[in-house]
Amino acid sequence: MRARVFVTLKPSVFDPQGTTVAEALHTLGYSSVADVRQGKYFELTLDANTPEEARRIATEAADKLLANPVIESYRIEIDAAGAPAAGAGR
Amino acid sequence: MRARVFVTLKPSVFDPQGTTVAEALHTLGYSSVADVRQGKYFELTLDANTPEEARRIATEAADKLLANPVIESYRIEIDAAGAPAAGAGR
Amino acid sequence: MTPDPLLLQQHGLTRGEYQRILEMLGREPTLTELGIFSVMWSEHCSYKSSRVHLRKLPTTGRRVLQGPGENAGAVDIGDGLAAVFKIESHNHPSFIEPYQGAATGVGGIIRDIFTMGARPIALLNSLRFGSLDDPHVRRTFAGVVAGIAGYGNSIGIPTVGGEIGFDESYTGNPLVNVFCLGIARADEIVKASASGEGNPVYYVGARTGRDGIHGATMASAEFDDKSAEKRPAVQVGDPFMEKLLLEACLEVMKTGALVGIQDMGAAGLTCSTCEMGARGGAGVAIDVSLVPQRETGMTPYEIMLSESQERMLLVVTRGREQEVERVFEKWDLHAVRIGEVTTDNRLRVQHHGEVVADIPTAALTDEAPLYERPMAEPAYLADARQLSMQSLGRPGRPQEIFGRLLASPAIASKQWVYRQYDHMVRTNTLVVPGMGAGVVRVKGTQRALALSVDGNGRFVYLDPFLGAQLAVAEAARNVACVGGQPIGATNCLNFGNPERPEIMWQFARTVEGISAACRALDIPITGGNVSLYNETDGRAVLPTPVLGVVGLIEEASRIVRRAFTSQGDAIVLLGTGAAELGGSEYLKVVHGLVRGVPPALDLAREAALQRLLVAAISRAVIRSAHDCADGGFAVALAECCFGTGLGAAVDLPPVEADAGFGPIAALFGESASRVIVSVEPQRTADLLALAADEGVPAGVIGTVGGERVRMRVAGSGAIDEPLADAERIWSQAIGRYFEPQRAIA
Amino acid sequence: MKFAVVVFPGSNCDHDAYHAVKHVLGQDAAFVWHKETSLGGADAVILPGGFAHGDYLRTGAIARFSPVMQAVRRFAAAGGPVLGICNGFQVLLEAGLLPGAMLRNRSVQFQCEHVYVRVEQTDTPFTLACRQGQILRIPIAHGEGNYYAEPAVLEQLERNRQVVFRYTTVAGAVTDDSNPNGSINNIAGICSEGRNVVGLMPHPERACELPLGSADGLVVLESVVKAVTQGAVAATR
Ligand SMILES: Nc1ncnc2c1ncn2[C@@H]1O[C@H](COP(=O)(O)OP(=O)(O)O)[C@@H](O)[C@H]1O
Ligand SMILES: [Mg+2]
Repeated sequence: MRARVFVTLKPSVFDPQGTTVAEALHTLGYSSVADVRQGKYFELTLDANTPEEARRIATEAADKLLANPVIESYRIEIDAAGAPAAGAGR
Repeated sequence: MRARVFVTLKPSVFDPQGTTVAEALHTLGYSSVADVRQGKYFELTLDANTPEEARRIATEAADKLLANPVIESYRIEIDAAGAPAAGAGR
Repeated sequence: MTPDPLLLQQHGLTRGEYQRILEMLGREPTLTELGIFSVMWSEHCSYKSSRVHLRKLPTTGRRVLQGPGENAGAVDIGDGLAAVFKIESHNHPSFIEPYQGAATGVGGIIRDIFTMGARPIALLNSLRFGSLDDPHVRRTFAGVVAGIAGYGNSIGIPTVGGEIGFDESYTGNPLVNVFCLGIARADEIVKASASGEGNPVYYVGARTGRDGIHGATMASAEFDDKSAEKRPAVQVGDPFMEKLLLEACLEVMKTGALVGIQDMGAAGLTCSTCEMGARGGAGVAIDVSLVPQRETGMTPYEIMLSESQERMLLVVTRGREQEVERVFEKWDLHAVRIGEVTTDNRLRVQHHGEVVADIPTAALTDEAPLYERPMAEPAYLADARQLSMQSLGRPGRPQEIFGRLLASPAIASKQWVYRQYDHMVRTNTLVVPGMGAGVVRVKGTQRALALSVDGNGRFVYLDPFLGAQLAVAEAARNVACVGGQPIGATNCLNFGNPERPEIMWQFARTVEGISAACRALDIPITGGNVSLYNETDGRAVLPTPVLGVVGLIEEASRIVRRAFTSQGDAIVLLGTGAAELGGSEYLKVVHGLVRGVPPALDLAREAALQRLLVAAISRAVIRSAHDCADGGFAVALAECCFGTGLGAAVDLPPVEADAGFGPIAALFGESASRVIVSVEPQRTADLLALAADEGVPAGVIGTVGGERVRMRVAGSGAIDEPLADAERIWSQAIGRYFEPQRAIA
Repeated sequence: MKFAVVVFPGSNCDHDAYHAVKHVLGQDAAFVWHKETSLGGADAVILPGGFAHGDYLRTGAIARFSPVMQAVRRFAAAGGPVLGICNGFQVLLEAGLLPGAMLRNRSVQFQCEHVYVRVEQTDTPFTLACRQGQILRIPIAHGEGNYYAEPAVLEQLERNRQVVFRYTTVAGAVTDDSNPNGSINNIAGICSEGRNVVGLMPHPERACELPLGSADGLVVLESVVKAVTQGAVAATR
């Protein structure tokens, strides 16, 4: 089973990387991009029997390790099929 | 409109960060986590009229800047509502 | 039998070479064996085109503890210590993926140093790119710098110097050469050889993946459509793993249980096994199914050829395995026994008990093909060496030229670059980047080491023999300018396709030039690296030898830097200028030309100049020293002022040149063997006397102080500019190309 | 007195800290491997700079789980002086021994250079020997030193005088130009409520000998020697 964890800086926290990306996109002529926020993305391959169990493990992992609650929040998606989630784009 | 871009290392590319995170999770007792891959996650707030236009801009941004095609691949989700979507993209 | 031509081509082997393989084995090679021969007989591993020439280099000297042939060279620096150093290129990988290519280049050279039993204490790099006006070049440049920083910083080895050059010929082929220096006890240098029948062979470090398996060796019946997706050529560096390996290996060496060690660099497991066997006059038998693997279903072929980073091969004394294993466990590394040393001088590879390769190690090393490739003087030379002053039009205004040169990326401050490098970690750095040759103290002694890497592709393009000598002279002079006595050198030779006779000619003349200069200056070459096939679409890079020179400073407290220190000091010019604008930065920037003949070099006079510098600095006669290189005297003088708040006023002796170019030549010509020093007025006579003893021309040309940089030539005003203005141009030029910030992590 | 210099896998300024306390200050010092559960009777603890666990995931994120951190926590709770330098500061933040978090430098680049910091408080064991408002020239070397704390936490830090070092100009002015990384309120270093745990991004151990460009950092280490030998600070064992 696969869990996907998205970690982003809280909205109130300044994001130097996102800001840099936004500036670079503006320089490249993409003025329609108003804002960019950069975060982290984790794909966990898990040995779990149910999606619920997978979510529980991923949540604990995020709470303890993957996210820093002072500045970050996270979101979890469970992919029971286990197919590679990203990388399918191209 | 919001575009979410997930950038991950191609499956065959070594991911030292993910490996280290997986080892840390094992040390913390999460032996059911078989593997971790770490990627980047971008939220672009866009000024676009249609989801198609948003996707086009995000794709160009990913090709030119957000992803390194030599080692990374990416996936894009468009969220027309602009609210952080949960669950699968469109 | 006739081999499949496609298979041979994919393995980069000629028919003749294949024939030799058949003779050596007495049978047809297996696919794994073909792969092994292919990488070991590649230019990169066998030096088949260059070896006959490299033999000419002087490699011995009273301080040399280890010349070429091991992972790195070593020289005696006193106090029972050795300086272990080498330079390595990572050009091609850095073009494909700048960050990872440069990062893994740093990782590779660091492994070469610590496998010798030395603790790495300093890094330098020499970089070449196309024009920064090209956005793609900017990305490459930023990526390479970030990659060097990313790896070196996190492993905790300071980057204390380097150099960067620009020329269109490097656009599709940047050069990334990395130098590393370490310190070992002279009597504890570790060799990369396997010996002692039955001694176990261990594998330690990162698991093996399909990364780095050479594109040319990829196709075969076993590979499928998805090959491209499965086998990226790009290797990803893991500096954290390397840091663990570094500490663990140095600790293992202290146990005395180690027989030999080598890192798995180019050609990975193949190269390390057969080279260790060949050096130790032994054989090595391994079972690749025991190799820790990152991916499933890897074939023996893939395991043997993988270039996954951060892996080491060790031979351990039988019976002492546990001591070694325990150290690795401490560092959370798992050392795996994959085979043993044999007496039959063969490399024998098994896979789940089945023999997949069985080759005499000598066939892969000493008996690998050697070529005396044809050489021919390049056709471009006759014309390119012509430079007529008349054709340049009326000489421009020196002040305006001065500004343009200060803004030229080759000359401008590299702070944008070295600010990203941790240059202070380990608390040894006495001279930081931007202040001359890098200087690191040797803790526990009074001594320090001065390090410089230099090379000028334009000079070598216009005259390889002379250009190479100038590179040696410049690197050694930079070291002497901080007070270092040059005691050893390493070199990285970056050239185009050796199968073209003109390239081979450039190469051979370059090696002769390095040899001549190293002999005259008494600097042995203890190792180096050759990088050939640096070309895109049939256009080669400028022939670019990079020299890395190590200088010994007996009294670390006596060093000087490039910067002026005191208002009112006398400015003395050592050496003399001539009408030498050939190959200069001035010609390139102002006229867009790479032409003429490079500045003349009198090696005896250069040696005298360097002796003078070392003597004057060790006796505390001078307070600063800086050599005149790119941009000539004018740029060098300005650099002496930058960062100090002290201006200068000088009057230069005249230089005779055609068409009214005298002042231009005096200010911007790049005549060799010239150094600007500052000296307390009362000590001027001492300096001039020392100079006279050595026969070095020397004259007081001006004074330190004021808020302007003022230069006259033979009494008439040429440049008069506020120091702050000049400094602003110089310090902001490179950063300007990157505004707003485009570096994406 | 005796210093413990904690070594995490990936620490790389451990030898520098050791050299400064042992060879420059002439005090006793010992490395403590991160798997140890005791600090070996040290009077003060240094968490050195570097890239613990490669700084993978986040700086300090994995190191905080090392066994030795239990001992550091106990030592700190008992009032013992703890200094986190650069990566060590980041570990202290992740471990919750100091409040706040680190963001990427606003330049989005690693930066190695000398900066000026002003000593804001002299009642911590690591600033005892400083003058209030003293300006120190000390190098930084980090990619993530952009200190952040939520508004309420920040207010509390300032109110409790827990901001120990601030980036300033050479003349001591707090300006945006003198802020190398974008840290909130120009914060370069802070202390715990109990004042015995101090973290800072600049590297005082790199500025202990004049030939290296500055000896201004020595006072930080001298302070704790003074504090310990005068009995002003000690872990209650
Ligand atoms: N790639 C680099 N890495 C580190 N330092 C560099 C690099 N390039 C240039 N520098 C530093 O910038 C300074 C100027 O470089 P250069 O013009 O080659 O100096 P010099 O004329 O003294 O040889 C030197 O002190 C050098 O160490
Ligand atoms: Mg130079």
